[in-house]
Amino acid sequence: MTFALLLLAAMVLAGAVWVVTLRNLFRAALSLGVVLLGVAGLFLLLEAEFLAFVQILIYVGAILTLVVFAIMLTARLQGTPGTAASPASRQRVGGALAALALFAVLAGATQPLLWPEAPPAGAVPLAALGQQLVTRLILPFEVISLVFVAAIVGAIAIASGPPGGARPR
Amino acid sequence: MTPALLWIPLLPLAAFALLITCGRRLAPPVAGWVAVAALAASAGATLALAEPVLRGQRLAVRWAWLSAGDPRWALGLAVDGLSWLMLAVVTGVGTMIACYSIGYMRGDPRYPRFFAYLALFCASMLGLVLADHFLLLYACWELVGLCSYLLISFWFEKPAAAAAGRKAFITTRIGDAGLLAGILWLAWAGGTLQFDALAGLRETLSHGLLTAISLLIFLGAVGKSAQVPLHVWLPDAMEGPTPVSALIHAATMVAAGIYLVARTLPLFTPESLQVVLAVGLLTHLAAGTVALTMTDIKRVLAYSTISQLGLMMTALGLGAAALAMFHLTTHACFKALLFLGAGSVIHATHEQELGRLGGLRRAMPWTAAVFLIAAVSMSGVFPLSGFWSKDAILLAAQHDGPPWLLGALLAGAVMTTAYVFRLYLRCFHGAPAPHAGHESPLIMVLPMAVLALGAAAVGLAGSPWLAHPLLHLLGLTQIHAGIDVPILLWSTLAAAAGLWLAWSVGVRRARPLPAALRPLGTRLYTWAANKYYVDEWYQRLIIGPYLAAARGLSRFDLRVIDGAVDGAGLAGRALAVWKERFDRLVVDRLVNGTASAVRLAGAGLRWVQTGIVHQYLLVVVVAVVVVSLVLK
Amino acid sequence: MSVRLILLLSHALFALGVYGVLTRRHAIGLLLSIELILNAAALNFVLFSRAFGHVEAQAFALFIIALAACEAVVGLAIVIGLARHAHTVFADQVDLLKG
Amino acid sequence: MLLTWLLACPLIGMLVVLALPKTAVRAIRAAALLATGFALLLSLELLIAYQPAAAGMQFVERAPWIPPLRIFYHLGVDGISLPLVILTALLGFLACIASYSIAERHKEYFALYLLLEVGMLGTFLALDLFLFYIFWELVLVPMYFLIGIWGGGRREYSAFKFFVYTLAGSLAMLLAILALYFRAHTFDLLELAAAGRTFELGFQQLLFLGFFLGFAVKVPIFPFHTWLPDAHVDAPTPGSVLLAGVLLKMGGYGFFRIAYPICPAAAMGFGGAMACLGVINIVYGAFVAMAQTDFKRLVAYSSVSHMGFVLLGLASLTPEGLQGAMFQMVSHGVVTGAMFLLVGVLYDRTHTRELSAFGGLGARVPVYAGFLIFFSLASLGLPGLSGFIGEFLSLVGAFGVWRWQTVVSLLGIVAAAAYMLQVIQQVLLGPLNERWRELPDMTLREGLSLAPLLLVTLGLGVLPLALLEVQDGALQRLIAHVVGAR
Repeated sequence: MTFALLLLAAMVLAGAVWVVTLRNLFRAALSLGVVLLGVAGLFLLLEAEFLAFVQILIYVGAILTLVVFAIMLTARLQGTPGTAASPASRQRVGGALAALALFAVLAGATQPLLWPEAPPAGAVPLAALGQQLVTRLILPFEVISLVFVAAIVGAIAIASGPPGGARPR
Repeated sequence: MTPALLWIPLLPLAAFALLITCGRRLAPPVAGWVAVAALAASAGATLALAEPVLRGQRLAVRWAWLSAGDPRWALGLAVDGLSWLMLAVVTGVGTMIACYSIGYMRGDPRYPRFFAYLALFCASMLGLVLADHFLLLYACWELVGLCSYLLISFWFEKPAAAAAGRKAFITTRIGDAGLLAGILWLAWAGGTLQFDALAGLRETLSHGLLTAISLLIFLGAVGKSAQVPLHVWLPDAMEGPTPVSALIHAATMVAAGIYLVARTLPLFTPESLQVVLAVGLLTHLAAGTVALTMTDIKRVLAYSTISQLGLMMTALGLGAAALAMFHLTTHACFKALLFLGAGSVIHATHEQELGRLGGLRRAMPWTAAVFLIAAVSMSGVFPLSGFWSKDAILLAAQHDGPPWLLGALLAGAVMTTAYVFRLYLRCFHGAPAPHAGHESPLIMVLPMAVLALGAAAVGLAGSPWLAHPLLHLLGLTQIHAGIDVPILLWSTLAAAAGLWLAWSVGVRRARPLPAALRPLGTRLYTWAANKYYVDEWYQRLIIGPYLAAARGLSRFDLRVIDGAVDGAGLAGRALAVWKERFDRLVVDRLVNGTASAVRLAGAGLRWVQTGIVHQYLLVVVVAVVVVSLVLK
Repeated sequence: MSVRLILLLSHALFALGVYGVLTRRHAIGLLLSIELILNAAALNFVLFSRAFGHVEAQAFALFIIALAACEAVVGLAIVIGLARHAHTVFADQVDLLKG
Repeated sequence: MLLTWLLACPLIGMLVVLALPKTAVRAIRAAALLATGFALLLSLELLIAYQPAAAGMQFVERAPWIPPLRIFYHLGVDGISLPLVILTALLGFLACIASYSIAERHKEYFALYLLLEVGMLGTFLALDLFLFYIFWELVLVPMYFLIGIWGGGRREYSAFKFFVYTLAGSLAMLLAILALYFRAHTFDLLELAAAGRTFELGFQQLLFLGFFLGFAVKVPIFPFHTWLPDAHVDAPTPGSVLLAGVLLKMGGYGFFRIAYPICPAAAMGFGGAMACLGVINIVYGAFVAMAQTDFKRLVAYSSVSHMGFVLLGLASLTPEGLQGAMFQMVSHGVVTGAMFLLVGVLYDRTHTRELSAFGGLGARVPVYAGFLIFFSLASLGLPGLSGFIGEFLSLVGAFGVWRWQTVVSLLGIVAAAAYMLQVIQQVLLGPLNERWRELPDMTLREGLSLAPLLLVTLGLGVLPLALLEVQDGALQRLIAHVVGAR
């Protein structure tokens, strides 16, 4: 168990580091796939099977595919990596410091807290989750679907552009 | 009886409301008649009150104003002998002046508005006189100031008129601030602001406190009644239409200060009365000398008013409120008359410079006659009104004042006669001036005739012949019984001396001084003719520094306080200055400095607002970390 | 199973995501980093769901995934729009927010 | 539900405006006018149903919002907030009429405008500190855009300055709110007021300072005032009206509702400092106003001066002083709002605000002149108009407690006459400037937006008891609460 945990953790961490450091975007996207798979494994480990499958299906299956698509579509605009396109080092150092500080703050906040070492028996049943989604959580659920519609309409509107040629400013 | 009390100020107020809202739809004379009718009705209501007041009754109404429960803030109107006399003066003189204005203001494009202001002026003055509470008095006090502002700058296209109105308002407001401080102090220390409780405060408040409060109140009176050193607004107020001057000088504005002191006399301690006396006497004499040198008809009259008000203040300083009010009443009649006469002259000749006037007696017989009556009355010639009131003051000075006071007042009397007859003689006698002049219409002459009657006869109400009903009305009990012959002789002598001075020096241009003293005389004359340079000193000592302070603080605000944001700009300017020095471009360094300051400040701000998402985000993350660290 | 360990992991994931957001110039790179942050949050939810036996937490993890999908769609649409409009995909060359 | 409906009126209006196509300018204006008009009617209904004699909050609505943090949707009014709510609704409606002169991007403008009104009303209605803070910050955003997009002059600079200043103040307040929450574990203002009396003095003083910074920027108190002239000058006319008429009052209201009840001992300890700051505001504002050459800037500095009386009255902690401070807030809102409307009327016609560019307009535009003179007089504190009551009561209240401060502030009264008459003289009096020979007088719409303010100013000045009675009970309780904590 612990071994599996450590393995998955290492996988997630390594993938995440690649995502943010690799210069080649295509490879970064593939690293994101590694992270997502690792997180799905962690979900499994935490006895949330349904979520694990959703994670793989939607994230890896849909979102990542979409991202890769976009990368390929805009590939001609990327320019050759490593020429003028590298970020200012000041921002990189500052970003690293800020991220580290944030990590320290978060860890400092959560680590000293008392956590239940023995989890309650039995995982959350899928049926209960479904039940909750259509009863108590019906409002957020519906709102999410509204967001979906809005996102789709918006995406079409943005990406299709105005009907008559050049867009204003 | 109570309703009549309310109607007195409300009727002119209603006339004001009517005229200001739909005055332009009324035909011009109608607007004037509305005001006259309202004032006359007020005068009628005042007369209706005469009977109970003469019996010594005190009528009052009262209503809650600033607080439902606290009786301190319940306002009220009340009428007693003192305020009844003022009511009579204001409504009587006011009606006459309004009547006269119907003719005088004919053809003015803002005719209805003039009468609206006039009605409001009288309404606020009536409210002031009727007020039974310091707060209501202060409110009407300020309204009176406002109306004087509106009326003095009525012909606001003339920059001088606009400036004069402002000067009047601000100068009197300095006094008002003192009055307000006195009221605040009284409210806090005495716990009451009602006039009928003032006498009781004499026992409860300490001597020093009373002195301080009474002096603050007196400061208000100094401003309103144009006493030294706040007298500067009154001569300038001549820029307004002449009926307005008449109203201000006779019935409404300046009388308010005298009335205030008379009303609050219970609060004055001997020390503060000394101050009142000193200020009054100084004003009386100084303004008299200035009046002797002025060459503008209205300015002579203005300084004569200041001088006469000084005389009233002197009487108040002697503690003789009744005598001051008596003189105020007679003064209201003859001074209104003098102004209306002067207005008649100006109306006919469009000229108010003495040097270009003369010999109008033939063209304007009525005006000349009433002017003469007023002048004689003012000179205190037996037995016209002015004699009785001035004599009473002289008598009081002899009895209650220091020995030199009588002499000083007699000197003032000489000056009074001198300047008023100098005015009369140079206007109406001598060689006719190029301005033909014609008699004024009936609507203007009639009010003058009525006032002339008053100027001649009103004083009898305070004379021993009729057993002093006026002074009894004012609550004076110990009155000198008969006519005091030495004083009568003295004052007649003073009038004669004044007349001789006016004739020989004012008209014949004789030189009374021996040659040795002539340079001194010339210098004194120059000083007086320049009003002792008071305006210039104020400009240098108060207005100039005030404006400089305003500008300085404004710069301070812009530079120093705002410097938190524009600090970069300041630093940039310093840098630019250094750079200029090196480059020896001395000429335009300021221009360049300012430019680069602006540019640098802009650059500084633009650096913060880059528009680049990354930098915004970095700030957000750092802020989150810092806040969470701080909160731990 | 250590709650603390997984928490640390999710914090690290979050911080890495933030680092990516701060340093990535490419708009799609930004999107990828944001996905990391969202995953860190989802992981926390699932962890707490397991640790305390809450159903809602899992539901919210589900919502996060759904929102991530939306975000990806809109984000990519913007990227494509930008590419067409401004001819750049580098976020720091886009300063439409500048005052 | 009355209060919720009051909040909902502008909110619904905003949604309707957003739903309308942006070319339907007339419909957008009508929707905004209707929304603000309904809000005004509801606020008047509030006034009618309000019972001055009853103690405590009225029309209270309380529903859990974020239960774990004990945050409630908690609304209510008492004698302190009711006058300000009505003032907000009134000015919101009249400034909406004045907004007809906005010439571009109507849809965005009116949506933001209505959002602003929601924020302002909410600030005065909220009885939950968290809710209060949200409304407080909500006001900031639309105002920033109103200045930044529809303003004039250096509008970006001014909007940015306004935003940064206020946000900095709000952060100090946020810290105080958090500290308070971790101490008392509630956001309920009434519970906090009860708990506040038990805090030790040092903690109270820290809290007071935090709140003070937040409110001082809004009031604004010297030396945090320099955003005000810039923001006022560059904001569009309705923005200036609301800025001066309502936003400044939010700071004063904060002292009444939050700082004083929660930190009573500290409030009494800082009384002298507050009074001194008040006097500095009065005199400094009046002096600086005198030196201004821009009409709007002058009115802005006169606001600084007038708000000083609020501080002075507040610091006195006497019934008269508090009454005066509240009265001054309402009166200043009405009078200065009208002054800004008047400046706007002139600016719309002449496109300049330089005082020396005018002259002699009194003969050309008599109706405008009448309005300008009227409100200038109200502003300089002429008895019979509302400005006098507030100033006088503040002074009466403060005189017994802070003698010298009060006496010095009389200087401000004299100076007020000086600068206000300066305005009248430069704009209306003197010979007519030939440039404005054809200047048209006020239109009916402009007159309609000013006439109610004129009536209110006159009404409050003649019958001040109408307002004072509404406030009386709440202020008496506040004094008892603060002074009793000693």
